[in-house]
Amino acid sequence: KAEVHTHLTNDDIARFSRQLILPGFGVQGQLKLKNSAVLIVGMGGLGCPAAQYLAAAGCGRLGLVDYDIVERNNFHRQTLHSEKKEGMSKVDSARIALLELNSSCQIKCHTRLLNSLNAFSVLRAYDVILDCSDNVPTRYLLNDACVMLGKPLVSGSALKMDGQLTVYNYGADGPCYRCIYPVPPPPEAVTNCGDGGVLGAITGTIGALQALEAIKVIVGLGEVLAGRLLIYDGFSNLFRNIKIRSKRPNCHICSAEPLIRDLIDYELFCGMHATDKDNPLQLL
Amino acid sequence: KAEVHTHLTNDDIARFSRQLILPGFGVQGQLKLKNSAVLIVGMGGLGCPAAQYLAAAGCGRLGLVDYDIVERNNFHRQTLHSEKKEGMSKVDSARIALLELNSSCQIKCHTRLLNSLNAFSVLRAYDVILDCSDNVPTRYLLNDACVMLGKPLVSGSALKMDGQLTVYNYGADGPCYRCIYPVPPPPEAVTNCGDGGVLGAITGTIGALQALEAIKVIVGLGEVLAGRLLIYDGFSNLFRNIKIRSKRPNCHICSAEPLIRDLIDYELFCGMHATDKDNPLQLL
Amino acid sequence: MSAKELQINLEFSAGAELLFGNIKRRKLSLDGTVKWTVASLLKWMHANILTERPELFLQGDTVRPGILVLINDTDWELLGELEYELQPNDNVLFISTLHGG
Amino acid sequence: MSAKELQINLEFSAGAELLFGNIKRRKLSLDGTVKWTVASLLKWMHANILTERPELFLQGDTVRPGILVLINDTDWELLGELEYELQPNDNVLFISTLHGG
Ligand SMILES: [Zn+2]
Ligand SMILES: [Zn+2]
Repeated sequence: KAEVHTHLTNDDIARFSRQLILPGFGVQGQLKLKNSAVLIVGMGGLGCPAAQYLAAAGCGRLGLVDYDIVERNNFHRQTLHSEKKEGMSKVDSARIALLELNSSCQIKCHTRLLNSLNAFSVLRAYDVILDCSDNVPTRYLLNDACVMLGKPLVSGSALKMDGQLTVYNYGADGPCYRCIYPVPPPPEAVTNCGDGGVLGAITGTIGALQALEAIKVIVGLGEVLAGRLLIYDGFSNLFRNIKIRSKRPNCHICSAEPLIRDLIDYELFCGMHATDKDNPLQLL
Repeated sequence: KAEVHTHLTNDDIARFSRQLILPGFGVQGQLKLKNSAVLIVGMGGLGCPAAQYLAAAGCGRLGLVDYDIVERNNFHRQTLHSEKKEGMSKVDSARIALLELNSSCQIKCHTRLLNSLNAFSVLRAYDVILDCSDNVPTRYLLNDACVMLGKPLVSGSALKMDGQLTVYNYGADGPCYRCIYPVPPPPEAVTNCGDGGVLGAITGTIGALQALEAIKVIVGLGEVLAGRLLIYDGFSNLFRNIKIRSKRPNCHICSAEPLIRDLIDYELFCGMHATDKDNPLQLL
Repeated sequence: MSAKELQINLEFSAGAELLFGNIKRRKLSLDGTVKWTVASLLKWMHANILTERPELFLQGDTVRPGILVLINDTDWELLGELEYELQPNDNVLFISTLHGG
Repeated sequence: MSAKELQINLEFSAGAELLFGNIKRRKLSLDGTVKWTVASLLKWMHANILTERPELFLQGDTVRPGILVLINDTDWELLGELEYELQPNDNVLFISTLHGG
């Protein structure tokens, strides 16, 4: 069990002075961050900036999940992975870069693909989960696990020059991913970043905003983006704030009487593999 | 004079594959980036992410301007500066970090405070200028120099949990900074990040968006944010797209018959020092 | 031009435009003498402007899973979904859900 | 409540709210029997809701340099500035310019 910090060091105060002085932040806000644990699922285009800004802001513990290794075609957007780290596991690469930014951040590496067997044991130790993943089954898995564990899920996504952001499972009325998307999309309608491409500045923007929402959740600052969807069109540089539904009364997972009471096989449910590299699951 | 690249290497194609395939980008877009030179003024909260995403995207030449050194209270938002580089000049620190991300990016360090005597010689070699500065005199200086040299100016700013972004001096009708702000604000109305604080995720978002707009300008992609102002309220996570005026017909600097034909003393004009560290200029 | 028209704006975002000739914004003038719901709009879109594989937009009578419908920037679920009756100058936005990172 | 009121929305952004009791959004009901311009609105704001140093908001009859005025998300310069006549449900937004990085 992690030590609970009850005060800031002089070094903390010097280091975070320009964040501490924000209205509604203060020493208490910084302490909450220092005592917080955030899990970031996916150390790609979204996970890199999200982790960077959480570590820099003084988040005490970060968990990083990714089974993949650093490849050359990651460099244009995954800015924690330097050229020298090609071939290294992404979580190890990210950990090295994050500790250079803030050596007092405790970073735990989960070098694995999340699935319904290991998700609870990985997620349980964290206060807030960031969905920086790149595929549909992982998004449903994270949602269901977060609902069952009662943890807020800061969900970002990006493709080409578009980005989307919202916070699921937050507050009394905040919907979950299944409230909005009860049925997974047909596999042939899903484009991944490998096939569709993506600009690094888009993932950078959405990832930084995910860090911001996580900080707001932890510190209790501002209006969290729950029940609202931010959509970004980088081609025109247009942001829109969309009001989405509250909890769906008959949601299979977050309603009072859920139909789903255990994690399921999400690859089967979605008919897709839990990676961004593959074609649809061959069901027969 | 810089070499003009007429083709991409196999390594370029492998590295940038997921950016190349974007509609409207392609090999020609990547070549334009490779042949481009971008100047980033200010290696602080905005300049760090902007430089990071420009280097990662394959911008051929980056110029970095900052006279300052890395301090402890920078770490929470200036994510190119690692702990070990405390005390180093910010441009040298940033250069090391950027070369680790993309060793083929040519990076020139301008370790100085820009002023009306040196601005032309520094700016002339670049195609696009990013205003990532932290004070009013530098914003007017960069604007006037960009207008006189005919270069687009991607202007970002941030304070507390707010951010603003626009592109000045772009296209036939695009306004300049003076079109919008003909008169500088009273010094007592200006809050800097030292006094007001700022969250790193806010500067991270605006800085990444500055990189995106620079890429769009260079590649000729999408609708550039000229004549429009993006305002961001991170407290509520609300973005707004504001239509601002076109060129002001009687603008002192960008109109057909400008009153100002040479750079002036911007500290005197604004009654403020060109740093974020000081009180108003003592005029008497 | 008919005496009575119902003007609405259609928008597509995050890839949904690729199914509609890659046009992100359209102004429609519909026959204003009849009542238009989102259900009848979807039928009209299928017949008139859907250029790519219809199964990537429609499933049965409604949009396929993974496409959000927003009317004046509000989730159509809050407004009656298919039964919502279109009003003059309504803005109907179709957003593809993104899954990449 | 008067028989005729002019309802408008005021908004403040990027620090301008600090001069107005730190409230970012207000609904105003103005006397609808007279004509209201932005000029008269500024006078009303000064008299009624400006809580901090007025010189950080006003200079002479207009807003001080460095504050942008947007009416329905459009620069007031495009709409006649001080002379613009307020319409029912107009949204008037005051933005402080940021200079930090
Ligand atoms: Zn639900
Ligand atoms: Zn001008």
